[in-house]
Amino acid sequence: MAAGSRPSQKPDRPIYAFLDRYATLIVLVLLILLNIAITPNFLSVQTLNVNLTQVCTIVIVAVGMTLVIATGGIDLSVGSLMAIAGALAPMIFMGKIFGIEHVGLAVGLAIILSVAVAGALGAFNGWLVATFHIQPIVATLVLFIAGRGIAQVMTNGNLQVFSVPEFQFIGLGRILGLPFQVIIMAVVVVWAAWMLRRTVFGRQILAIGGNEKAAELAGVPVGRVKIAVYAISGLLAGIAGLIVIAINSASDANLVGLGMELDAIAAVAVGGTLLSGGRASIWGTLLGALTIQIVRYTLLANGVPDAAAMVVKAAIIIAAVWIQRKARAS
Amino acid sequence: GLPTLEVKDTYKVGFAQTESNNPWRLAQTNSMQAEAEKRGWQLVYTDAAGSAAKQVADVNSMIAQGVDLIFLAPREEIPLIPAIKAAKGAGIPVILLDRNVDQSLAKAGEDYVTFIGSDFIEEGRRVAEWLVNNKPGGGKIIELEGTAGSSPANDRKEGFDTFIADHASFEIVASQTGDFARDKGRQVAETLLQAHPDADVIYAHNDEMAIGAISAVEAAGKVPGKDVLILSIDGGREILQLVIDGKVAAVCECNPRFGPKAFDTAAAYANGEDIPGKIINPDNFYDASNAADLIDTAY
Amino acid sequence: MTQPPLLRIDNLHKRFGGTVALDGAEIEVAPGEVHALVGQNGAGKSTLIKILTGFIPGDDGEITFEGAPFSVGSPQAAQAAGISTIYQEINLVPTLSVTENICLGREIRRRGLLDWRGMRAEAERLLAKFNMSIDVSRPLSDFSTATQQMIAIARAIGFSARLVIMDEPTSSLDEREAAVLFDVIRGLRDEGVSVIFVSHKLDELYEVCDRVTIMRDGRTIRACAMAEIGKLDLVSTMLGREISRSGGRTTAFAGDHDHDVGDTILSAEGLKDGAHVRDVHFSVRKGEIVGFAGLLGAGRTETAKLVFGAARPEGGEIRFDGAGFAPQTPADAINAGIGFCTEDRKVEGIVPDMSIAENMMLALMPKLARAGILDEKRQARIVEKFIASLGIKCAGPGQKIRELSGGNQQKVLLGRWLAMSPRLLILDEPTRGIDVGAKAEIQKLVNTLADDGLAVLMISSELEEVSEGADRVFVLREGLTVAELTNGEINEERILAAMAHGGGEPSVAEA
Amino acid sequence: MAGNRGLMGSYGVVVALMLVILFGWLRYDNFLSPFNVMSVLRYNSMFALVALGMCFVIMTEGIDLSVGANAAMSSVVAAHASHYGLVPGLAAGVGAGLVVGLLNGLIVTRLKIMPFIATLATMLAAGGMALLLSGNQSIPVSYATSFTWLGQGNLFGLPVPALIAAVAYVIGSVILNRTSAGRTVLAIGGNEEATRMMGLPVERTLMVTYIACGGLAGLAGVILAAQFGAGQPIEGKGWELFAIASVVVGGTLLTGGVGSVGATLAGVLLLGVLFTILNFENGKGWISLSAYWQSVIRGFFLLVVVLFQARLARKHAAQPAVSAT
Ligand SMILES: Nc1ncnc2c1ncn2[C@@H]1O[C@H](COP(=O)(O)OP(=O)(O)OP(=O)(O)O)[C@@H](O)[C@H]1O
Ligand SMILES: Nc1ncnc2c1ncn2[C@@H]1O[C@H](COP(=O)(O)OP(=O)(O)OP(=O)(O)O)[C@@H](O)[C@H]1O
Ligand SMILES: [Mg+2]
Ligand SMILES: [Mg+2]
Repeated sequence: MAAGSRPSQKPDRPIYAFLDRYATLIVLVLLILLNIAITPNFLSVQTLNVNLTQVCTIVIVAVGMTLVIATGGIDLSVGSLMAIAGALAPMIFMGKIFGIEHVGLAVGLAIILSVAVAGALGAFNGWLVATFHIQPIVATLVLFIAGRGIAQVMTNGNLQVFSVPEFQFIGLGRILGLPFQVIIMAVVVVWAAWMLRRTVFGRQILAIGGNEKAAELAGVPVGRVKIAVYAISGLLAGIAGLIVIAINSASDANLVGLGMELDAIAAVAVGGTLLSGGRASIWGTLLGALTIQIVRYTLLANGVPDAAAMVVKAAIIIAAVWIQRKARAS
Repeated sequence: GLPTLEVKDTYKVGFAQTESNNPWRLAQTNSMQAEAEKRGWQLVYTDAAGSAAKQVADVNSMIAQGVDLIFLAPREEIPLIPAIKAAKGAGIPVILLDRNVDQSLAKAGEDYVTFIGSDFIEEGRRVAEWLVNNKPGGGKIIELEGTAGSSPANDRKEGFDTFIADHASFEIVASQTGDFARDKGRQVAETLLQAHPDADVIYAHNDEMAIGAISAVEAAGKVPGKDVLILSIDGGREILQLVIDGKVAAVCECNPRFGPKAFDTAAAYANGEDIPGKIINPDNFYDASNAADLIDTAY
Repeated sequence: MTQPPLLRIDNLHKRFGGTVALDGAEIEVAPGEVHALVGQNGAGKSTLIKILTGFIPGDDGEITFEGAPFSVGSPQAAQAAGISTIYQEINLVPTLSVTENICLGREIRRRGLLDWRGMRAEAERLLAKFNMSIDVSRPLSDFSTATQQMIAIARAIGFSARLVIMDEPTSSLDEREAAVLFDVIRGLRDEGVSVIFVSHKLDELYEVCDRVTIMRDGRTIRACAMAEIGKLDLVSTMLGREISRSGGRTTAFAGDHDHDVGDTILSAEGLKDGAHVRDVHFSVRKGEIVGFAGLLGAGRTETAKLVFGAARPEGGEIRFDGAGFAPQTPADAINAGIGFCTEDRKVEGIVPDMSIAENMMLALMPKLARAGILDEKRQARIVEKFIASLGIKCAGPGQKIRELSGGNQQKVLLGRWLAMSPRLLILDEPTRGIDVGAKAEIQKLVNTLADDGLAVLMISSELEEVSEGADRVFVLREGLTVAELTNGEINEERILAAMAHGGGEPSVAEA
Repeated sequence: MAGNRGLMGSYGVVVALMLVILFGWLRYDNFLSPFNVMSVLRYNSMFALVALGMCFVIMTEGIDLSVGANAAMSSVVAAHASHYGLVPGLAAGVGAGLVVGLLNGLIVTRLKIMPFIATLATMLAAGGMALLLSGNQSIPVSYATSFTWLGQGNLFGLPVPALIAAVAYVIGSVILNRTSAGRTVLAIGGNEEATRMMGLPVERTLMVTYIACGGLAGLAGVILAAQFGAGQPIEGKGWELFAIASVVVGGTLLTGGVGSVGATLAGVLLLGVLFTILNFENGKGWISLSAYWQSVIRGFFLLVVVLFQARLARKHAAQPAVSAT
C-alpha cells in the first residue's frame, strides 16, 4: 500500500493548496535568488545556456521515466540504452557496419536505427513486465547490467572519436539562437504533457498505475500500454544518448549515460510524481530536473567539494520531496 | 624471501586489471594481451570493475587456478595487500603495474617482485613546472580532478598543487572532480568557466577531461590555447593532435604500454637476474615544440 | 438506561477538505448490547468508526469508554484498550496464511518463539465457531471474498475485547453464513461483550440488534431500541423523507416480469475453467434480467469472468449475438458490447487516485476519442448526467473517487458501464454495500434498462433481489448449473432448495 | 513453514546453485579446493550480510539503495576506530551503519517518503560522508590490534566473516519465521494499510527493519575494512544492486509480503559462484573472455533466473485452491 494513501493529519489550509501546485517552482525560484546573491557572474545568458544544455538529456530521459513510473513501474536500463544508441550511431555513420557514401543519408540512417534499437530494447523491457509479470526493477535490471556490456562488446570498449557536423548538429547546432537539443527537450516535454492529459493513451497509463486490475477489467489493453510506455522510455533514452555523444564528438560505451537512471528518477521524484504510480506531472519533472541542475551548478560554482556536495544534494532531494508530499497530504 | 619462478618455455600468468572503463586502461590491457600472445604465454585476465575488494577475490581465483606469476595493477595502495600476501603464501611471485602498494605493509623484493610504473605525483609536478616556466605572467587555474578518492587523482593533484603553492603569481581558483570522463569534465568546466570568467588555465588530470574542457572553452566563446591554456596528463594520440592544433598547451605522458617491459621483467626474474624494487617508466612530456615529431610514438 | 454506558461519543466532527463527514455525531452503547448503526451511504458511519479506533484523527468531539475519556492514536492502541474492529473493506493481509491473519497481534509463544502448532489450533478453533474447516496454513488470498470476511470476523472476536465493531460484515456473506455470524454475535452478547453492527440490510438489524443509532449527513438523528421503531419509520428517518411501499415487495423491481423479451443474445454450454467452474450452462435474452443464484463460491463470479474475457475457459462454448464468442481480454468483450460491474470494487473497480469523471469514463473513453484524443466536453456532459441520475453524493465530478463513501463509489462504477450503453450488462452483487434508498434506485434503473431492451445478467447473494428482479434464474452449485427457473417458478423456497441440494450430484462434505 | 507457501523459486535457486557448483567442479581443476572455497566464502560474506538486510527491507515492500555507500562509510569509521582494538572498531563500524539505517527509517516512517527516493538520497549522503571522513583516501586499519581477525582470521578452520554471516542468517531466519516481528515484516509487505488496521506496530517494525539493514551494512563495512586492511570510501558501488539481485534470485518478491532468508543466502552464493566461474573460465583457454562479455552473461543469467521464477510462480497460481464452507 502506498504511503500516499495514508489518511492525512492536517486540516485544510490554503497555504498547502498553494504549495501543492507550486512547491517545486518555489524551491527553484528560491535557488535562483540564492544564486543571484552568492554566485559570481550568475546573471548572464551564458549561464542560462550552460544550465539548459546540461539539463537537456536528463529531462528527455526523465520524461520517459515519468511515464513508466506513472504505470507503477520503473526503468533502470535507461543509461545502458543511451550507451547502446551512442555506440551504434557512430558505427553506422562512420561506415563500420555498411558503407554509405552520402553523409546525410548515413547520418539519417544512424539516428533512426540507433534510436529504434533503443526503443526496441525498451519494448523488450515492457514485454518482460507485461507478459511475464516480472517486477519492473528486476526486469529492467537485466538490461541495466547486460545493456552496457552489449555496448562495450560492440565497440570492444574503445572510444569512437568522430567529427561529423551533420550528426553533431543535434548536440551542438542552433536554430534561431536556441540550442537544437533544447528544442528537442521542449518538444518532448510539451508532447508528453499534452499526451498524458488529453489522450486516451495518457488516461490509460494513469489508470494502470492507479489500479491495474480495475483498468484491465475496464477494457484497458494493459499489456500493450505497458510495452508502449517502456518503448517510449527506450526511444527517449536513445535520443539522449545521441545528444551526449554529439556534444562530445566521441562515444564512450563505458560512460555514456552512466548513473542516468538515478538522476532521472530523482528528477521525477523532486518533480512531485509519486513512485507508486497512478499520478504524474511532466511539468513537475521538468522543474525537478531544473532544480537538481541548479543545485549542482550552485555547489560547483561556489567551490563546494564533491563529498560535501553529495550530502547537500541528498538533503535537498529529501526536502523537496517532503514539501511535495506535505502539500499533497492536505 | 620471494617465491621463485622456474625457467620454462611458456608460462601461465595472471593479469588482474583494475577496470576497463577508459581508453588508458584499454591500451594497457591490449598491450599486455598482445605481448602474451607474442610470447605464446597464457594470460589469465580479470577485471575488478573498479573494486579493490573484487580485485583481491580475482587474485585469489588466479591463485586457485595455479598461475605461475601475477601481474597486478592494484586499485589501491592498502586494500590489495592481502592479495599480495596470499600470492606470496601460495608461492606465486607478483609484479605490480602502474600503481604501487603501501610500502609500510609490503616491500619490493620481499612481498612482491617489483613495481613498474609512473610516478603520478611527479606527473602533476612536471605539468606545474611547465606552466610556471611558460606563463611568466602568472594565471588563474581551474583544476579538473579525477575520480574522488582514486590514487591518480590524489597524486596528480598533490604534485601539481604543491608546486603551484610556491608560486604566488598562480592561483587555483577552482578544483572539482570531473570523474576522469569527457562529458562530466566538459560540464564541470562549463560551470567553472561561468563562475570564474577570469580563469586562463585549465589543468585536467587526464586527456578525456581535457578534451571535454576544450568544448567548454569554445562554448563559452573563448579560444583554447589563446584565452585559456589547457594542460593534461596521459598523452594519447588524440590529445597530441590537439597539441599540434594548438588547442592544448602541454601534456605529460603516462604510458600505458606496459606489456613488453612487464613480460621482460618476468622473464628476467625467472632467469634469476637482479630486479630493482621500482622500475619507473620514462614518461615523455609534450608541448608544441615536440608533439608533431613524437605523435607516432604515442599510444 | 440503568447501567452506565460502555461507550459514549459526543459531538464528533470531521472534515475532509471541503467535505463534512461528521457534524456532531453521537452514539451511546451499553455493555452487552448489540447496537445497530445505520444511515445512507456517506452518512459518516465508517468515519465515526475510524476515528473511534484511532485510524484517523477526529477534528473535535468527546469519546468516553468504560467511564473514562478515551483517545487513541492507532488501531493498535484501540485493540489494546479492548476495541476490536472489522473495517468495511476487508483488511487482512492476502499474502499471509490464515493462521497469521487470525493470530498476529496476540501470538502464542513458546520459549519466546512463535508456536505455530498452537496458533494453527487456535485459528482452527475460532473458525470452527463459524462451521469452517479450511487449511489454515494457506495464504489468505487463496480463499474467496466470503471466506476472507469470515476470517476477518474470526480474528476480531479472537481478541478478548469489550467492544467489537463490525462495519458491514455481511455485505459479502450469504444468508447461511450470515446466520452463523448472528449466532456468534449473540454468543458475544451473552458473554457481556458489546457489538456495534453496521449494515444496510434491514432484516438483519431486526434479527440481532438491541438498539439502533440512525445517522444522516454526519449527524445523529435518532437513537432508540430496535423494537421501538418500525422498518418504514427507520428507513424514512434514515433518508429524511417519507416513503411508501407497494404491495409487500422488499425490492424496487417492477411488479411484473413483463419486459419485451427478444432473441437470445448470450448463451453458454458446458463451460468450465478447470477449477471453480465445472459445467455451467445458461442463456440471456434481450430485454431480460437473468439471475444467477448460488452460495458463495458456487462459481458465479468465475463464470462471469469467462464471459467477459477476464479468464480463459478450458472447455465449453459461449455464443454471443448468434456467433461463437471467445474474448481474449475484457477489451474484446467491451467492444462486443458487454459491461461487467465487479463485486470487489476496491480491488477490481475503482482507480482510487482518479476523479469520479475519469473513473466513470474509463471504459467509454476510447470510443469518445478522435484519433486517440479525448473529447472532454462530451465526457463532461455524460458524467454530469449520470451523477445526477444515479444521485451520486460528491463535491463534483473532479473529486477523487477514493474520497467517496463505499456506496457512492459503487454508483460511479455502475455509471461506468451504463455510460457505455452496453448490449449485455453483467452485474456482480450490484447492490452490495448500498443503502436502501440507493438500492431501490439502482434496482429501478436496472428494470428500466431491461424494459429498453438491455440484457442483464445479475449475480446476487440477496435472495429477494434475484427472486423479485429476475425473469429467469439459474442456480449454480459447486461449479454446476443445477437448476433453471422460469417466470412462474421463481420463488425463494425453490431457489434455496436448488442452492442447497438441487440438481445433479449429491453434495460433498456439508459442514 | 506457514506463510512461506507463496514463495516460489526458493527450491529453484538451491538446485541452480548445486548445478553451477557441479559444473565448476567438473570443468575446472581446483574449483572445490579448500583455498578457493574459503576465499569465495570470505569475499561473499560481505554481500551475504548486505543481502540479508535487503531481504528484510524488501519483504516490507521497501528497498534500500544506501547499503553500498553505507558499508563504505562504515568501513572508514571502523578503520579509524580499529586503533582502539577489535571491539571498538566493530562497534564504531556497526554503529555508523545503524545511524544510516536510523536515518532511512526516520525518513521513510516520519517524512513518509518512498523508500526508493529516501535511500537514494542517503546513498548520496553516506557516499559523501565516506569521502569527508576519509579525506578521499583509504584509511589503513591497525594491524597492532586484533581488528583484522574479523576479516582475515579463521575459526574452526573457517573464515571468520563467513561465520559471522552464518550466525546472522540463523538469527535472521529465526526472527522471520519464529517471531511476531518477523511476521509483521511480511504483513507490512503484503498490505501495509491492512497491517495497520490489524493493530500491528507498522511504524516501529519499519524503523527496526531499516535500522537492522543499516546495521548489517555497517557490519559488512567492518568486514570490508578488516579483510582488506583499510577503510575504503569508494567501495560498495553497485552492492545494492547485487543485493537486490540476490534477494530476487532467491525468490523473494519485490512487491513484498513473501520472502525467505535461506533462499537469499543461496541467491548470494549463486551469484558469487557465477563470478568465480567466469574468472576460472578466463583461465581456461588462451583467449580471455572479455570483461564486457561478463556483464552480458550476468544480465542474461539474471534474465533466465527470473523468467524461470515467473514460470514457477504462474504454475503455482494456476493450482486450484479449495475452500469448504
Ligand atoms: N479520506 C476521505 N477524504 C475525503 N472525503 C472522505 C474521506 N473519507 C470519507 N469521506 C467522506 O466522508 C463522508 C462519510 O463517509 P463514510 O465512509 O463515513 O460513509 P458511510 O456512512 O460509511 O457510508 P457507506 O454506507 O457507503 O459505507 C462521505 O461523504 C465521504 O465522501
Ligand atoms: N483468488 C482466488 N484464489 C483461489 N481461489 C479463489 C480465488 N477467488 C475465488 N476462489 C475460489 O473460487 C471459487 C468460486 O469463486 P466465485 O467467486 O466464482 O464464486 P461466487 O459464486 O461468485 O461467489 P462470491 O459471491 O463469493 O463471488 C470459490 O470456491 C473460491 O474459494
Ligand atoms: Mg462505510
Ligand atoms: Mg461472486
